[in-house]
Amino acid sequence: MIIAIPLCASLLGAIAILLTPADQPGRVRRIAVAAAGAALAAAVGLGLTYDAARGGYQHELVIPWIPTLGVSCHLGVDGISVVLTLLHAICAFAGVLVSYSITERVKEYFLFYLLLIAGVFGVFTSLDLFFFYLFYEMAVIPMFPLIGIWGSHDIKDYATMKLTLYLTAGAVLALLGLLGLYFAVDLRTFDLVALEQWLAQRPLPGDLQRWLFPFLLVGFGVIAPMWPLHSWSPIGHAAAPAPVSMLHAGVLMKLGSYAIIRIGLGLLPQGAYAWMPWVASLCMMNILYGGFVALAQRDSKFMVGYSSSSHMGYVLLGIACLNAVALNGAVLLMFAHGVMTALAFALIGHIYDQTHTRLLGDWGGLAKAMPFVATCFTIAAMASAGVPGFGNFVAELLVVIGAWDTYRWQGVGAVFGVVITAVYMLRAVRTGFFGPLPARWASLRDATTPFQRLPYLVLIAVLVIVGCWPGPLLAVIDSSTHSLIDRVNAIRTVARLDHPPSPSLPLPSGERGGMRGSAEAAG
Amino acid sequence: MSALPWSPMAVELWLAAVIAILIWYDLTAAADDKPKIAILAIAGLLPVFPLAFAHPERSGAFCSGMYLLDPLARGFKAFFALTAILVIAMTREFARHITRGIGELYLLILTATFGMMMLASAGDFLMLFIALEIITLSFYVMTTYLRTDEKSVEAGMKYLILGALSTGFLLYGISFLYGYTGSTNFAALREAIARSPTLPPWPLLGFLLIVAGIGFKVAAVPFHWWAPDVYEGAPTPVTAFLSVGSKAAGFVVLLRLLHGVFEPASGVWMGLLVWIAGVTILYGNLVAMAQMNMKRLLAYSSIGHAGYLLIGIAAASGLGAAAVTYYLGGYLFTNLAAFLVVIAVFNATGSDDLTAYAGLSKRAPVLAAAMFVALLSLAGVPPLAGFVGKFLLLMAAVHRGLLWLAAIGAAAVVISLYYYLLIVKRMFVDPPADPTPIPVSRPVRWGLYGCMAGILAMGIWQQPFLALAVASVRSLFS
Amino acid sequence: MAITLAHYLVASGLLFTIGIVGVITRRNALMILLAIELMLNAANLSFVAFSRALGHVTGQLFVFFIMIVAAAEVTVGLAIIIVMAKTRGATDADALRSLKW
Amino acid sequence: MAACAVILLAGLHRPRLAGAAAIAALGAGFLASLALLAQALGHPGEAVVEHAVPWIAIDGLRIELGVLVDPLAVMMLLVVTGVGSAIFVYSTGYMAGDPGVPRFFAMLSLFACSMLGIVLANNLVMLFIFWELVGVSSYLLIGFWYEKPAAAEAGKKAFLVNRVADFGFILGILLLWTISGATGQERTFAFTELAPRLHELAEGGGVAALGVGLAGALIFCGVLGKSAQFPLHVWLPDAMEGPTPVSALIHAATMVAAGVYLLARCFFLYAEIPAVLALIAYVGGVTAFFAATIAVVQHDIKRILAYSTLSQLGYMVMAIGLGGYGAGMYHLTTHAFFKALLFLGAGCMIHALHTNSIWEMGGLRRAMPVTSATFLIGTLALAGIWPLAGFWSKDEILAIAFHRDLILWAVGTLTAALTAFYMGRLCFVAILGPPRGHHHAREAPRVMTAPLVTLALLSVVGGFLGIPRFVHHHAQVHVEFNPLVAAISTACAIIGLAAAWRLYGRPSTVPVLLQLKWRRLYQLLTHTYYVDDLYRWLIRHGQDRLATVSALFERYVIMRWCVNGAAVTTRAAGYALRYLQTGRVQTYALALFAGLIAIIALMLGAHAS
Repeated sequence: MIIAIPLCASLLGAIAILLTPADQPGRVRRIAVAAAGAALAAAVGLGLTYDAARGGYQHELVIPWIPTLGVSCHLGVDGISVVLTLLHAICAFAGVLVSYSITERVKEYFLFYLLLIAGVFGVFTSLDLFFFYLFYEMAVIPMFPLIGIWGSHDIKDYATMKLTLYLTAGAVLALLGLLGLYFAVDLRTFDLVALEQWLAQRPLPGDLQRWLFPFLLVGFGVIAPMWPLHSWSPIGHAAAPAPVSMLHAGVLMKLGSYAIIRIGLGLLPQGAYAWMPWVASLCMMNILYGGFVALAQRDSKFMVGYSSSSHMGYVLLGIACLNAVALNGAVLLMFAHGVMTALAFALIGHIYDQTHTRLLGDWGGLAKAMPFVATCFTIAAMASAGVPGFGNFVAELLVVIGAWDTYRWQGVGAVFGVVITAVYMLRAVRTGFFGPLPARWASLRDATTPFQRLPYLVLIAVLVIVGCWPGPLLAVIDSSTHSLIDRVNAIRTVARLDHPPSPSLPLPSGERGGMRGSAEAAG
Repeated sequence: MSALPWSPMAVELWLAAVIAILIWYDLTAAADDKPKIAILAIAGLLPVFPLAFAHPERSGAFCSGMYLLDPLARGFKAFFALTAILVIAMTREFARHITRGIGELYLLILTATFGMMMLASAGDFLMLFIALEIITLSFYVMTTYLRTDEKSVEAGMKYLILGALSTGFLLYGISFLYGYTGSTNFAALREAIARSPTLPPWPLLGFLLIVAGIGFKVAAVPFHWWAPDVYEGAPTPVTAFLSVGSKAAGFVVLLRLLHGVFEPASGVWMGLLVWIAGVTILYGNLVAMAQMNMKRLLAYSSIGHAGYLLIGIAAASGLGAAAVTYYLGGYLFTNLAAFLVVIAVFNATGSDDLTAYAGLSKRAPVLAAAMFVALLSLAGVPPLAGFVGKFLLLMAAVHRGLLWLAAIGAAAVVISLYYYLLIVKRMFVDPPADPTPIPVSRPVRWGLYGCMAGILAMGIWQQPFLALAVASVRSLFS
Repeated sequence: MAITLAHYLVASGLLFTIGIVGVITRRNALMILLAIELMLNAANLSFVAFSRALGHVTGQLFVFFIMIVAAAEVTVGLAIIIVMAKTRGATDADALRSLKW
Repeated sequence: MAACAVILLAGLHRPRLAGAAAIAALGAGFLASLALLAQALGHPGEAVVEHAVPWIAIDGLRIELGVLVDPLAVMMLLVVTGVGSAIFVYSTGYMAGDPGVPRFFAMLSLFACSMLGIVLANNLVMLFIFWELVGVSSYLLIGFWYEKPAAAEAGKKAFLVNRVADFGFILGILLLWTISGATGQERTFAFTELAPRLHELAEGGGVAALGVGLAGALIFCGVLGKSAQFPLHVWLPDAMEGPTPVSALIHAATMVAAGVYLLARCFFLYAEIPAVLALIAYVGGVTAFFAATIAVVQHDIKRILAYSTLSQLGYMVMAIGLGGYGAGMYHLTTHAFFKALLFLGAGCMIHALHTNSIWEMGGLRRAMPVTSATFLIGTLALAGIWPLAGFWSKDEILAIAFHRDLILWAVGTLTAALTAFYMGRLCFVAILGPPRGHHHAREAPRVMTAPLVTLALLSVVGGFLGIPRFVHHHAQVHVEFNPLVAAISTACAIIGLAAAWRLYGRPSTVPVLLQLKWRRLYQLLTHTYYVDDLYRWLIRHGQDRLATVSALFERYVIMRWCVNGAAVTTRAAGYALRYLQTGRVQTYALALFAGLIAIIALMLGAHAS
């Protein structure tokens, strides 16, 4: 039952806020903190009680929902999603705390914020494709008002519309793929576990897999964000208020890569195998191109935004390698990057609230005025630049080591990407925080109270713990990635015989015949 | 006919009685009492629900096949009754703009509803024609009801000319089919078509003319021309009724004809319907983007929704039919909620322009919230009714391998989200031109709560509604 | 030369076409209504012809209903034209152009 | 045992304890090291401790956190903790009154911790981790006075240059890891496992040997950065913007030595690949000479020392490149003593005079007797004057060079002369010269001079420690003391000192004349051979231009054309289609009819065909 708590706590929180009068912002905030806190506690509990030795899906909870279509409310986590649930819980909790800086239309804000949180929890804990998709969309839509109302004035209209439409476009594309998958399997169920078991015994024909996979890849790749579909993301980050950017970059982007792992690799291994060379090349663009664009940014949030898309390139590379080490690295990086980027956006938000400018050049010397924030930002920059001692390093190391075996040149590119990251991150720290303090910023306030510092400290602590002692977390991740990769490889040994691993476009053949199921779904 | 006091036509008989009584009441009551007709009409509609679902074992064809009482008919009778209740409630809010004859407006709503219920049970072209004309004639009058308003009159005139034209098409098509089979009865027709499922030219011509006639009703491209102008010009409750009731009536006929009568010939018409559906979806949603008047925008969007519903028809499967039914159910709550807000805003601002919605969330949070939910449901966002409907429709399309149609439907979700979200932005982000709060009367408030509850229920707890939808369409395929 | 079903159908087709052309070309709303009546009568003609050829009366029954409905339609139509004449002072269909785009 | 020191120190930088705690910790580390030394002396030639715990253990990859203490590590431990302790003590005096003292000591401790980590690491990944942490802490320490733009820039530069170097390093590690699997065993990062396998592979020759060579070269990239070898030396002189104890600790005693240590640590690898060794030797030689020439024209006392450090590091690298594994480490140790001494001395002067320029100093012999005396000892040691530490270690290197490669020997000897010259210049101007400037110099407090004296003592006796025999590798080149070489180098040193005395010992116009005469050369040297400018040009025209182009591509091609273009096209389609709805009812009727006709024609056509 603990599995339902994160989802239910945030939904109930949203309902409670809906019923609270708008003139009691304090109560609204307390409800939100309580909901996020409960979710965090439950997520930690999930993580602690997850039995890594056993692996597989645990804490399962099945409620039949739409038997007519084969939909059930199937909740559960495996080693991958339990880690991501934990990530989300941490970011959400920190985000709610950071949201105390929101003073306008508090009730609406926290309502949408909790809905967003609930949606993401739903995605990470659902083991049913219908609910997976439902929560996925549900997580996208609250972004519109959250950015549209509370975002930065200069760009929010454009940014929020672009973000919402772009993500929805990806989602519906993925939906087509999911539906195709549903009808391709003679099981008529959306239950992921059932599908996995079924497909392990009777894999879909290779052509069909190669034909379905791009729908999922591109659809979910939009949010991942895979180059060149990333352009919604940096501006979305930039326009969003800090707590929303935190969730957006910290967690929302991970939905895409999670979906590719969970559905793409899990259900269509042969499709994944055929398409992954393309992904490995595209994510080079993410890493290097994204890095260079980040280098050219003058706006702190754009910079971190492009940096995020660059780092998600590592995640995609880790997935593309289709080996356990890299995939472990990818999942760990999802976790570590989520925490790190949430930290960065929270800090930028703290500064923006006071300076009302995001331009690094306008800041300058802020370390003097806000030493705590500057320290935290330096830590975030260091973590982002892959300095050991932080989770990002471990994760990126794993990705690179994994890539080294499969896509050596991409691995080299990825290592080079770390250098670029260091360049723009340190430039940002140098420009924004070091040097003499301009007189106009003399009155800026640091985060002084323990309550203000709490979210930052939580995030940093997580980064450091994972960086220094990744063993337990990796064990949890590995318990699931391993069997996943084994499944992919079982296919791959077969595939290697008839299809040489060249990045040639798989030809869609029999597109209709394959889709057309024999059984009627209803009627 | 049975010896029992219950008749298969109990619903229609009851409604006819109610109409008769209310005509008498309208003639005799004092002017101040006439608005009470609304309450009486609603009260008169309530018994329809138990009556429609009574004696489920006594379903079948009656009056030598003219009148069908099957789950589809029963379900849609309840649907139309619910629609009518909400439209009457809306009309009460709108009544202040109607100078004369408010009582008769309610009566016209009832007669149109009566026609719809007959239509849901039609088992013969004759019955279908008569029921359709009852509906259409009522709507001609209702559309023109704001007699001094140029727009209303223009809308009525346009609707009349184009409607009569389409009636001509319909009749001419029926005559060909009659000539081909020698019968106007659906069951007989189906047998005849099953004998030669490729449809020879004459009946094919007749079939196409009929599709044009019904396509007009549901506002499918290229028969949609009337819809934007009439929706914009008609009194808002009538627009709402047109967009929900009239459209649903058209789809009942399409279900009956295409999924029932012409089902054996589905190989002939599936391609046509796919094209019509695709073009309708794109046209409606694209042009809706360019609109500045809320009613006109909703008109184009309702063309788009007709296109979506046509996906389910084009899929020619049980899943498709169930999806159409489910979608219509969600559309009822969603669209009526939207029009209720339009009326409330019109009452406060005297305008249907999108600019009137600026800052609505500050002026009337309930209205803004309801509109928000309604628009998102129209766009197909979970966990709302519209999402499940679209999900089922796309499922039906993919199921039949109609990938391009599914892709168009998916793309149009994005387009529609764009213009719906622009309205959301106006309501929630833009500052209001006039910050005074808009008072929301209790009926409106509760009506909106009810609609939102319906939208959410159909979006979250899908199984009972889906089971109902599946059960209603099952008789079509047996 | 015997008048066959085909002749009736051709005649009805012509009638229908004339009706449509009338609807499209005539300015006056009254004339448009009349043109529509022509179309309905084309349908009537074809019903009656088929009824006769098939040898039963369903078609003729249909025609009765069509005539009734046509009458009702014209009634409503005329009423609307009157209102239109009152509000706009014209009965031209072309004048109806305030609702567009 | 020694791991305790690491953990203790790691714990330290969090609670921000003040200097005392840091010193106590490092002192404890020093004592522990001494204990290890005793143990190591008992078991010559063996690893004293090797202990590891798994850090990442997933299928296909095992990375451990482990400790490997062999004589090499013990020696390095002693240097780091010993010199480190002295510098820590000194810092309490030097940094007194600065508001950031806790931060300073926290970072200093972090640095020491990382350094010890490098020394103790038993595998390449762990070494890389601490290697990076050293980079981070040096970034933080160099940029300690973050309000000073130059300091902030210098910190950034140091980190980034090291980053570029580490790009090669990590690739080398990965390559080596891959190669280690070629023997059929599970791949490994651990030194003790790598060594025999590589030997086996190198014997086999072929592709594997090539790979080993490439890996060695790539790992050497890391050394280039950390030990500031040409062409990645540019960060070190700039790093002088940091507080002087930092310069002493990082840029003299430890951090830069890490590179040399790495070379020594991986000597088993290089022993198999002579070609790379030669490359290393020449890079070292070039750096030694090149840096020494630049040092001749510098004015900033710390920069002179920095270039001198570069030059001496060049010696060490050259030594190892020539196979003189022990000699390199020997020089590393002695250099740590006297260079730390020199930096700390320079720090005292700067502290007292508040200037860095040697032309504003002078006459310090009387004002600061202890500092001056120890500084002079350091100078002589650096110049390689018998019997001070520098003489023995430098001589050993030159002897090896003489034995192996005469060109490098010549370069080395010439550099020795230059070294003596620029150090002489420094001393004659700054200490022995007449007082200049307005500052009233005073001797530093005892807490600062005590370390000076200690280090001076070590600089004097350091030469008699038998380091090359203590650290030992079977493949190393060992050469007996060569009187000829020693005589030549000493002579060169004395010539250098004499030349400095001639030019700067008393007021003279000769330096200025020389500057004018060889203006080109002078400018080349003052601009440090334009290497910095070259990099700046590369960054501006390579990296930044690429970034700008990418950003423009992003903005125009992706955003404007693709994304916004699609959106605008769609919306335009909506606006265009809108005008189909003309408002004329008869147009509608016509369109409706036309549509119907079209459908009928299509359907009947399809039917007919």
